[in-house]
Amino acid sequence: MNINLVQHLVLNIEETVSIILFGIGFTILLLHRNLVKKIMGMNIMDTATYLFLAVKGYITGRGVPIVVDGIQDVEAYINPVPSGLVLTGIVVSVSSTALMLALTVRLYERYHSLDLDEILILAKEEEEQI
Amino acid sequence: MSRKRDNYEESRWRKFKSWLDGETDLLEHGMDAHEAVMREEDPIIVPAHGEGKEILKSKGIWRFKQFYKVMSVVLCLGVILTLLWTVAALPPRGDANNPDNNEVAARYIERGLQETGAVNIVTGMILDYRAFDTFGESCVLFIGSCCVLLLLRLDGNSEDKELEKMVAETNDRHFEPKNDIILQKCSCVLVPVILMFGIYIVLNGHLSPGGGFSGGAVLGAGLILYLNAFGYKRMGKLFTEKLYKRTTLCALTFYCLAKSYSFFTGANHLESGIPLGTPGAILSSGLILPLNICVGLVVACTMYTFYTLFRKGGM
Amino acid sequence: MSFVQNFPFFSIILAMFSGIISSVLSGKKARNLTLMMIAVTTALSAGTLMFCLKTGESYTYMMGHFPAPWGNEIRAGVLEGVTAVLFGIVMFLSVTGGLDHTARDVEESKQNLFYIMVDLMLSSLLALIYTNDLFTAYVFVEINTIAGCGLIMIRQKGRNLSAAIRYMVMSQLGSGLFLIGLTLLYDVTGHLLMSPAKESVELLVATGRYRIPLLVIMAVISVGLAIKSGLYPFHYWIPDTYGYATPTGSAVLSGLVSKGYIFLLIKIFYRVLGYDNLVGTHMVNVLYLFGVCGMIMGSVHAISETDTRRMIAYSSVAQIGYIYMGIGLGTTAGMVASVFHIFAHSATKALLFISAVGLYEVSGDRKDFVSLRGAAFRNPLAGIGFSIGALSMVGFPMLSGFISKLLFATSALDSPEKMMPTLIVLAVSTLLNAVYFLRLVITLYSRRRPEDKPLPKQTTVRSSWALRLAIICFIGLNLVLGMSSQPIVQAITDGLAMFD
Amino acid sequence: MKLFESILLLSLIVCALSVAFVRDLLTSIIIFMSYSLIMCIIWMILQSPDLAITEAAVGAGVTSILFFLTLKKIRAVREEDDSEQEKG
Repeated sequence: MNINLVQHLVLNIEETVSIILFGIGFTILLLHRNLVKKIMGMNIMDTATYLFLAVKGYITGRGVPIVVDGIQDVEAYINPVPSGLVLTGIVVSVSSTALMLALTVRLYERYHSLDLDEILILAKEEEEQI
Repeated sequence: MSRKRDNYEESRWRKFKSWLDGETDLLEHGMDAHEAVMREEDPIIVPAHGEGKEILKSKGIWRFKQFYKVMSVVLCLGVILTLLWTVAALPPRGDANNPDNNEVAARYIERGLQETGAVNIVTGMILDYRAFDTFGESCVLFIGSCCVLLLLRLDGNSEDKELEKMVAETNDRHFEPKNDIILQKCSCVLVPVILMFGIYIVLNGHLSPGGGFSGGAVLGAGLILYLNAFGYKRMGKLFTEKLYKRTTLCALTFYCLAKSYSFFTGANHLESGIPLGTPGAILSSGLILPLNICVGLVVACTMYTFYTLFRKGGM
Repeated sequence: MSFVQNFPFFSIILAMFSGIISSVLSGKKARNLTLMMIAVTTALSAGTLMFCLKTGESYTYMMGHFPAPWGNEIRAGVLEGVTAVLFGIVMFLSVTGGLDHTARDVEESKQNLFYIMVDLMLSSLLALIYTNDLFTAYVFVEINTIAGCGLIMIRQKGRNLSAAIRYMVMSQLGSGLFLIGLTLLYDVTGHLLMSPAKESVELLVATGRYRIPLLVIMAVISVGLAIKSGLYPFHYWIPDTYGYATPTGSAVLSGLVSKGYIFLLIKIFYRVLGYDNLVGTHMVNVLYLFGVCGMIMGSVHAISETDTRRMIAYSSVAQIGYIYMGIGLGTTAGMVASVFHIFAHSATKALLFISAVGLYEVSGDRKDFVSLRGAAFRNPLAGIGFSIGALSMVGFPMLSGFISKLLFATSALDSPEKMMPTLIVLAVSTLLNAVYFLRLVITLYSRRRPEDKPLPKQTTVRSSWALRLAIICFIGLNLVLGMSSQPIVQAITDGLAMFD
Repeated sequence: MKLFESILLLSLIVCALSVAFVRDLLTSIIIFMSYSLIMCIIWMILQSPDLAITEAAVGAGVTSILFFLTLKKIRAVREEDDSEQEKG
């Protein structure tokens, strides 16, 4: 059972790697105190999911999903659905990255810190003084 | 005895009264250490650089943080291991008999060319079969740029703001290479090539890899390079905020109307009446080409705007 | 095909389109456009609801020229109709109630951006309600998140910005988990549309294949959406987020945004994963446990708050606990109670946030208890509104909260092993609710003491007509939900039956 | 090909880990950029050029530019701070 599991993980190396990357990104997003790093973690997490999707669409020995010479046989092309989903996903993650970076810039201008915990404390104190 | 009891009652009652009046906390020690310790700390007068760090080091918070960290690490490891365990049970990679290679993908491949007119199956899929998702995606980009605008645009209404704007501009120039001749000559060669490449990617979205989004990003990169080489003055003649707003508005409105038309006719089983053309020609595949151009324009403008907003809070 | 069937699609597109147009309008015009759009959208949803009630069945609507497993689709039924109408009303009243605060708190040149956020928020909520496709749901969840973030940070105070970044971080964690859940689901079923995906899931359950992935998919999707809606262990961002936004922002965020995610979760449970499968795998018990913890802990946190806005926000944590507890009961009756509580809570919480604004106005814009003492005498209507909201949260008869508590209690009777804990927790939570809400109400209705600090500004400001109208309408909505709950509960039951 | 792909995948993990542990922000941004580029090559190997071109233009291009700009802003504020401290 155990050997089976490891064997499967090695054979599906891309999936394994993408899950590990997802975990790394998730951990950075949750735990790293630096905001810029957090945002990078978010990007790593998202791209890991996209890698996972892309691997799922791949079929050994088949080609790019662009019709060549009028061949419209299923046997000739990989699954186009995951590619489409990933394209949509990439745009979504760019938008949230830009938004979070803009927030980071504003927060740094205000509190001169990139540490989220520190920022939260400083913001609280600022509020109490008013 | 009774006296003691009185005191006891009194203190409880007082506590309750003061809590009712909203002056203190009924549960004086707070429920979570995080909040409670913060309340105990002396207020720090100026929130200046680095001072928050000392608070973080105080003991209670430190202990809470350690606990929190350990728990989070356990959680993350749990997530990774569970997902790995799941992956081991998933269908193998690259097998043609996997559940996801079903009739859906088969139809996109087999009949996509006839139904959408796009040679690039992926483009045909995202802009025709699953166009609602893609429309949502452009809206994400739109609202993202609105949020960045909201955060970073400096509005020159009051004097204060004018000053801020000037400071932002001087700060910005501080790092900007001014009239660097090497940069200018290089970008003279590079910018046209980059822009041509971007336009090529946008226009050939239905024929070759790429499409509105990637082409738009390349176009945006070209504009950013031009801006860096020649500065805001020259760029200002070419590209203003008004132009940005109008372009985005027109492109998104066209996108919205065109897709509404196609959704409406589709759902009501009407003929859309848009010719698909010969597959493979540049003017083919119905709405996909104009939609790609719209998306390309929006993306190029948005990327350039992101850049200028981050640099100096305006266009 | 009847023309009415186009209405859900029209309402989504209309909301988006007015958002796009608002980007070039001035603040005032954008405001009028938004109010008009929300009214029209609500009317369209009402039309859809009437149509579904008349025909007695749901229908799917093709988005494009391609039928089910190939093209996008939306779906409308009784439950979707009711939810859309109610969300529309709450949105309209929240925007109306916060009009002058929006005008005051938001910079002149950024007013139209605020209304863009409101427009796109409504459109994404409608899309989450009507969607029949998982990936569409993901895209609109993201729009919802970003629009919510925009609503928080429209007031550019330090606290808002820090709350916004915290909110974004938590939301992105939730989105990441949700997306990986969708990916895994796509991998084992090969479908993204809900109906074919459900067929595949049923087949997999029947044959016993991919048992582990299915279990993990259920867990990951539930946790992802639970993080985004602020279920108890993941609630840390809620008080800041709800507490410091503009009044409209707070009302919309606490009343609608988290409810949109929960509605999506319920839809996924019923229409994709199969609620019976969830009950079979005991996944619901975990949700039940978290919900119960949230009910108690949210209230305990609320008791120790001295800032009214944060108190109301913590009370949201408790109420979201109620909803998840109902989902976790594992019976249809529990689900009906949860959906009814979604409605009751969005109406009541928005009423609390909006009428609290009336009270702050007459207390020099202070939010602590001491300054608010006697505020109900200074602004009677807001005082009444707040008291009614508080009583409804506590579960006073004739108000909406009472009905939902009644429904929770009766549904608990059906499941033997969860009956006792549910009833005990309901009683304890009601007691705690009463403690902190009545404390505030008593404060509002007690005379100012001589030793109190004088209020800084003039304290007899008359609230604007918009605020008063909104409070009156919200009170009316609460009474309607509380007194004529029978047709609504019936509609929810029918709607849930149509989900299968 | 399998070997090449494995090396790329391994370097992805290395990049992701070093993003977390490298102290200097500029370095970590550059590492992140290379992460995106490696990802783009892997997508090319997986026969999805659409994704590769988008990731190259967006992940390695625009996102990294935005990160650089953020860093620049932060540096500007930091220098302002330092100069003020010197004056004070």
